[in-house]
Amino acid sequence: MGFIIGLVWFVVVIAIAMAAGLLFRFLMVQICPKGIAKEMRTAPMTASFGMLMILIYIIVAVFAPLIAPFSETEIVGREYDAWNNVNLLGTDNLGRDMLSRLIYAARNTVGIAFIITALAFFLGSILGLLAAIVGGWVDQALSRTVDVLMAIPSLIFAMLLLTIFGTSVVSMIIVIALIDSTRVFRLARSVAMNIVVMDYVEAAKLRGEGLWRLITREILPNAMAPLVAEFGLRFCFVFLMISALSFLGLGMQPPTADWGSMVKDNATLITFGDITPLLPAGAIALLTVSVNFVVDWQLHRASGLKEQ
Amino acid sequence: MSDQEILLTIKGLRIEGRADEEWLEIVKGVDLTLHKGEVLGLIGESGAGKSTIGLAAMGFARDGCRISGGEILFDGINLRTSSEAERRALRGKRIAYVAQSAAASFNPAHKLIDQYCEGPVEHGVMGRSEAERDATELYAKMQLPEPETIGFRYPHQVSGGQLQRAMTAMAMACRPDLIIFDEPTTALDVTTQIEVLSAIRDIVEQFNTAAIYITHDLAVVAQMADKIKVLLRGEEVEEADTRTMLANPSKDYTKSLWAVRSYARAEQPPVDSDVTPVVSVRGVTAGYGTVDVLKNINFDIHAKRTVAVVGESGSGKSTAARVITGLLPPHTGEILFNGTALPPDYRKRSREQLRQAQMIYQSADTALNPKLRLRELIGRPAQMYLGLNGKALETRTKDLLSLIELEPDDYIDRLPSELSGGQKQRIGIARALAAEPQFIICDEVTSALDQLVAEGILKLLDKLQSEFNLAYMFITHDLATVKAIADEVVVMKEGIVVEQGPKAQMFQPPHDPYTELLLSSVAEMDPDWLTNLLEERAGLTAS
Amino acid sequence: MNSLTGSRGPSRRTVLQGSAAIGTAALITPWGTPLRAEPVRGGTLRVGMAHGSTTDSMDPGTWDSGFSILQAHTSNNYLSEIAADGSLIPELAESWEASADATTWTFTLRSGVQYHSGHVMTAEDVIASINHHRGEDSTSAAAPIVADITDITADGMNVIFTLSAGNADFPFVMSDYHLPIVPAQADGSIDAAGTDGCGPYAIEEVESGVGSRLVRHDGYWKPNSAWFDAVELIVIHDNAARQNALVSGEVDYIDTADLNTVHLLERAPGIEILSVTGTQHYGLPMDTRAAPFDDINVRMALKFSIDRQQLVDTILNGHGTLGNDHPIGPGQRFFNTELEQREYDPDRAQFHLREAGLESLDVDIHLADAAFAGAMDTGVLFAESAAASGININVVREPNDGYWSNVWMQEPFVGTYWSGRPTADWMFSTAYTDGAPWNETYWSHERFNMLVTSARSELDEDLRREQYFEMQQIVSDEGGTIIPMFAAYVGAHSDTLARPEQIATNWRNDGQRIAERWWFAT
Amino acid sequence: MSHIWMMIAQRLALGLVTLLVVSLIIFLGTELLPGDFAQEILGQAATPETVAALREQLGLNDPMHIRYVGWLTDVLRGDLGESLANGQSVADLIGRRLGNTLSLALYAAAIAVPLSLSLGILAALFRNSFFDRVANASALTSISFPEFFVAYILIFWLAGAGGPFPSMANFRGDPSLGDFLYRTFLPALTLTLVVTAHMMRMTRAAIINLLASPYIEMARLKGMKPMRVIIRHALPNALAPIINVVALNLAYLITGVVVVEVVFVYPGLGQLMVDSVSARDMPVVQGISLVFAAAFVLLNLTADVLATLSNPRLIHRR
Repeated sequence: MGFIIGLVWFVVVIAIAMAAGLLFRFLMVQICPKGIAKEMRTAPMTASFGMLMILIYIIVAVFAPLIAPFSETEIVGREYDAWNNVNLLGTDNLGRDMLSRLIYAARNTVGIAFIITALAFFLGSILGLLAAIVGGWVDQALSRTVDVLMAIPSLIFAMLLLTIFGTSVVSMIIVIALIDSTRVFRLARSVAMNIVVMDYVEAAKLRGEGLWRLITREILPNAMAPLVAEFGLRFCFVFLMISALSFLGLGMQPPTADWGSMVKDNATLITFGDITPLLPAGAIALLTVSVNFVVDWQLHRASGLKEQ
Repeated sequence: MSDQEILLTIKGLRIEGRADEEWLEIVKGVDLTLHKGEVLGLIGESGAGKSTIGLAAMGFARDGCRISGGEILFDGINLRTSSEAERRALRGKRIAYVAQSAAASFNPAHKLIDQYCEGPVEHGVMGRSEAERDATELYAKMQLPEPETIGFRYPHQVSGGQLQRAMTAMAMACRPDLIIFDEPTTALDVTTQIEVLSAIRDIVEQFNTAAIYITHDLAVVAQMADKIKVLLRGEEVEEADTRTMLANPSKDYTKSLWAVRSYARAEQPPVDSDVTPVVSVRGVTAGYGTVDVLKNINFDIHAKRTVAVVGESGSGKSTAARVITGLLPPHTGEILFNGTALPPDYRKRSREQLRQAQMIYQSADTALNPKLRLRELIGRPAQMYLGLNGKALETRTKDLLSLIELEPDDYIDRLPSELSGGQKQRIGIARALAAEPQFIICDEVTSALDQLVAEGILKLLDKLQSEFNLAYMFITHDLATVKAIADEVVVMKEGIVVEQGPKAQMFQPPHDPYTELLLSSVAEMDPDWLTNLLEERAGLTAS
Repeated sequence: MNSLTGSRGPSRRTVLQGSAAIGTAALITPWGTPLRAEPVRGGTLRVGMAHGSTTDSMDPGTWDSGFSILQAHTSNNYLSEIAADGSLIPELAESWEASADATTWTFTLRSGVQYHSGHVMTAEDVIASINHHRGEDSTSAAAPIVADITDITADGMNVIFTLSAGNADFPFVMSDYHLPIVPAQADGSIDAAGTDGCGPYAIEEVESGVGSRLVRHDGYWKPNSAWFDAVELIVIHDNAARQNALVSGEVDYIDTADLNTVHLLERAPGIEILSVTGTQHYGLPMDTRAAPFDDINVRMALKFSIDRQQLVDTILNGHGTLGNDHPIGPGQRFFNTELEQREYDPDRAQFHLREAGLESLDVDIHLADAAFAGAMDTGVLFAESAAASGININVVREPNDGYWSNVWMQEPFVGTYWSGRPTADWMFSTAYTDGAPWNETYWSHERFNMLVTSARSELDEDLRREQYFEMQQIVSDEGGTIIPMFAAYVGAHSDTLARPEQIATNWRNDGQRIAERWWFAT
Repeated sequence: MSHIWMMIAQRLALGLVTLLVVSLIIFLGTELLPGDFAQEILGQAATPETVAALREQLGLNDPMHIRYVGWLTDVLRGDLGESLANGQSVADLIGRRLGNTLSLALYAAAIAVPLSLSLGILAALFRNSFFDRVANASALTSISFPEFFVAYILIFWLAGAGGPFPSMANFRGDPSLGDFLYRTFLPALTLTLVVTAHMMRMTRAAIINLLASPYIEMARLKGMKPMRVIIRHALPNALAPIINVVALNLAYLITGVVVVEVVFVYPGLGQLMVDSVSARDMPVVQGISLVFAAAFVLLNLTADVLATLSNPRLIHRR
């Protein structure tokens, strides 16, 4: 019986999601300038839904103080209050409003994850492209360094570095970005390897173009598709990394709300059948799925496969 | 032939292709009838829809295409209404396909024999061991070397011409009633092309297989087809039997196709021996690692002159270009530019030296950065070398677009993907011109283009040469192109110059034997040319 | 050889010992009547342990984790034992006697006590066991507590300790978990990697950080104890995993329940919570040498701006009592009952702030959950409540890893926990007197230091009480540590497990003697 | 084939250099950690005297480079040293745990690899169908939950009160295979959920990437069934990226599972590593780092060799 109810819920949720995606696409097609509207029309349902969700996350993150009923750190009730009229999603282990914390966490988590991923990509792809285009000992040195860094398990490496440099937001951003950038480097280099052999890169070299221009104008634009796809996944892995670090006692500085730590702080509740910790975990999952739906669509477009 | 039984009937065939979100008609009501054992040549330029029609004859539409109207009857079976499973049962068994590039169409992961046997075994025509025996037989018929063992090689271990023949053998595996040949020899060197053509012709005749032979090369289709259908933008222009068509084309478009090969630029007066050549290649030996790909090459290129470097793949002609541009520093020898030696490595060359020598590539698809707009593609060299900016740069960019006969305001903000093949190649030319060089290397610039388009490019290059006093080095494997544009010819084989001199002298006997082979292998618009040539060569070897 | 019942119980001749009650059981028994039944022998007790590291070793000088300590009490005996009622009773000693100035202590050993290996305990074993921690190059964590011993000699079954200064509480020291009695080797040392002991259970196998299995010692001398056939200690770091193991019946007892969810665990069928408040307390020490904490008014302002009740309710989920900024628990012998309980009072906090000449105050507090469970949350709540009096507390999260070496006693404002000491003297001289090794506030108070020394050798009970009361007053008003709460030891067990009426409060796991004192209900 | 042996030899040599550098980085990193073994092991109970005595006893007062070189020479002689904490041989300590770690990794891989490959192939076959999207979304959802959270949910459903599986994966001595599989089912399932998505998506992408190839069109024009086209024609050519991502995930299963070990009370290397780092037990930290790095290097090498072997162009040179 529970299974059937679950199935019905599943179908209902999927249907609502699809409807929302369709409606969003329709609206975007109406609102947007012609060029974008044309692209929007090609978006499959999943991608429309993903874009809608990302938009909602951005709005929530930007306008968090306006949307949240309480402040991020204010203690408004007793700990672990059930869902009620005042605290719609109950309170957390210190009696702070769960809904407000979730909303503020959107800002912190998405913001920091974005900065980390962006930094990792900046570092990783620039160096990866550099290695591919210059080749020779530069490539060897960079590649071997990355091999070495990748041979150290990332979580343990992160723990080591964070313990050395402290767990401030800045050092967390730098450490995770650094570790992530090795993965980006590998991808960027292998993608760029296929591009540097193209005639237009040769032409640019023969023209006497500098390295910076070769990287930014000739190679990077053509390596964007796989990098963007990787960005989608990496972006989400950052949440998990923060969450795992938080599990090991090295996460975000309190009382800052972030989803990873919120999952960790409330996780034990799940063993008593309380679904509260599902909320931050679900928030991460929904964003992951949404981002990757959009990325998949973009990849599909870039791949040139025409079938639908 | 028409007294024979009808094998394939296509009526009012319409096929649509998706571009962005719209469906555009790419085949607009084509009719076609093919009898058993008959060979139909489908001819047209790119975009004519010939491959699409060929595939539709198998009831197949590529991803992003759909058959939207008309009727396809194969031996009484309606391929439009039959199920996918029924069509699948026909493919490979009764209708086979030979693709343009055998190198790409053979699965690199499996041995030839495995790919050969797959069809007969999966279709239940014969068992594996029987199929293997059969393969050996067909390989022998296709004049493949070592027919017993060649099947146990992987595709990359076999040369292009051999692969194309193995693919034809594979198509024959189930003894189909119909084979679609989709430009089977386009990717091959001229000398190889002859072997493949003759093998295909023999086997089709032997098994009395009907065939649709798709090509853009008139001379080739003339050798193979019983009748020819000319297509233009998805519509039929005319159809007639081969001899009639060659002798008496009725439509203007067909005539214009026939006329392409007539272009030849005016004879240039010989250069005075005391004039310093723009580029001078002196005793260059070069290669990768310890292997020499070029061996002691010498030639000069003068202003307002075109030197054509001719050879088949692997002859070293592209390597020569890489040496001149400085991408591949030579082991020995040097490159003189207006009498002074250039640094062997391009990274050591000054910006001025780089500016003076420009290059146009064979494939505009890979030579133009697909993410940059024409404004930047063409404008960048002008900005870099001549320091133009802002308004001046825009004016110059537009001038260049006008020079290559593209409407500046319409095109300046386009991406390469928004251009046709010929237009892309023109952008390549404009980019070279933007640097205001003295010397341009043209690497197979017309080989990927349709003949009419190619002619346009050649004419444009010719015009620009006289306008800007350019020296051209023209790398090509196509002797027709040589005839059209060269002043001097350098014939290369395996890294050695076998013959060089003024064009007139090159096309007059006596030739070097290799030059002779090259020249004689160029297909002619005579239906009997292949037969005669083969007989002639057979006679030569016999005597 | 376990027929030594005659010597059980306190010896009336010993000084001070008889009245050494340090606490009464503060049992939370929601189910009403305590469990009681005739103990029966049998079964394997499986214990889920929250703390245990792969770096744990068998060397008593390194014992530190909950695992090591429980295993120590399960496989070893000590000279003295703190009974369930908090009194000090002899264990391997039959009795002890002090000289008048309390500088020389003579312990008379129980005879015929057998080790798991079959050897019989001798005075040399005692000397070797204690000497293991002494000496210039001692690496033992117990080195400071035996530092006062200047000499140990044996006289038949008597062992005579000579101290550098009088200590009325010395027998308490001999119950310290670092000081088990183990066999001496020929050269007078002990085997630091050995597992032999004379406790109720013998170690069968042990893997650091994973767990161990102990089987009943047949020759155990203590009658009516050690009811289980075997004991398994299993290290389960993760709170949820530990509770799951208990709920799903994979362990019978867990030594630490997650305070966040203990109210949910309590509702689980067949699970009982064991919560005892004793000497364990959490503190927020300030470096009294460093500005602004060198100003007593700043310290007072901070003490008034913490909401103790909220912390007990939230951080401890109700399992604890309010602290009064001194380390002596309400159950302890010399607890100052006259001292007023300090409450959350933003106005008084502001008053003290102004006294210090400040309008507002910005301070960093460096915390990690390694300091105590809920330390981070404590910091957050503190910051919230202090904001009302214009005090901005910035909570800095430090890595758990290395907290005790890099943050504690390094940063000026941190978190700490003390499992407490059985005597007030021990506690004060460990962490509050000038020059004490762990004086975490670097606090120096002349009168207080004088009082500690004089009370230590004071034999008059009333005088002693008076002095300890004053010491508590001084620490509370002038000391550098905010002690907002005494935390209960909260464990949980399956209702198949039966326990005695009285549970020891001096430590968790029934004074770490669960394996000796509990049994399976039938 | 000789060039493959050359490649293996070359890569092994490079791998040794990698191990050396990793050990140096870990050594320096652990040195940079505030506090040393003596302080950490004594913890709150440390006094300056005992810390000094312990340092003296364990030779921690020697300069950094002398300790590193000493350690290195021992390792080159095949001796990983002894744990500072309890004097046990590092080789023994690691050996026991490594067995556990490898068994669990193998177990998880045995479920995850076939599962993700099949799902990836099916998703490629039915691309853009409802099945594809649901498989994709579920896989993404499963990787976007933190590992420990997945573990808790599985425990809640499948263990705990009335659940068929134990919530702890610890065992004593040598369990029978069946018992092992039963007790470690939940951790293996957790890990499966964590790694499946990545491998599945890569399989799907690698296959779809090839579907525009002329030889795929050729296979379809030979009348081959869609399943055969994917399995026989696309898959063999998509193996290299798939093998790579499988290797990456296997490496993760060996080196990255500390969180799962903690939740399921499974005595693996990860927990030992974390404990040893926090105690600054250098020989153990170094030993495990070497094992982890070696696992990574070897798996990558294996992947590259397999990828080479899967490509006839690389084994059968012209």
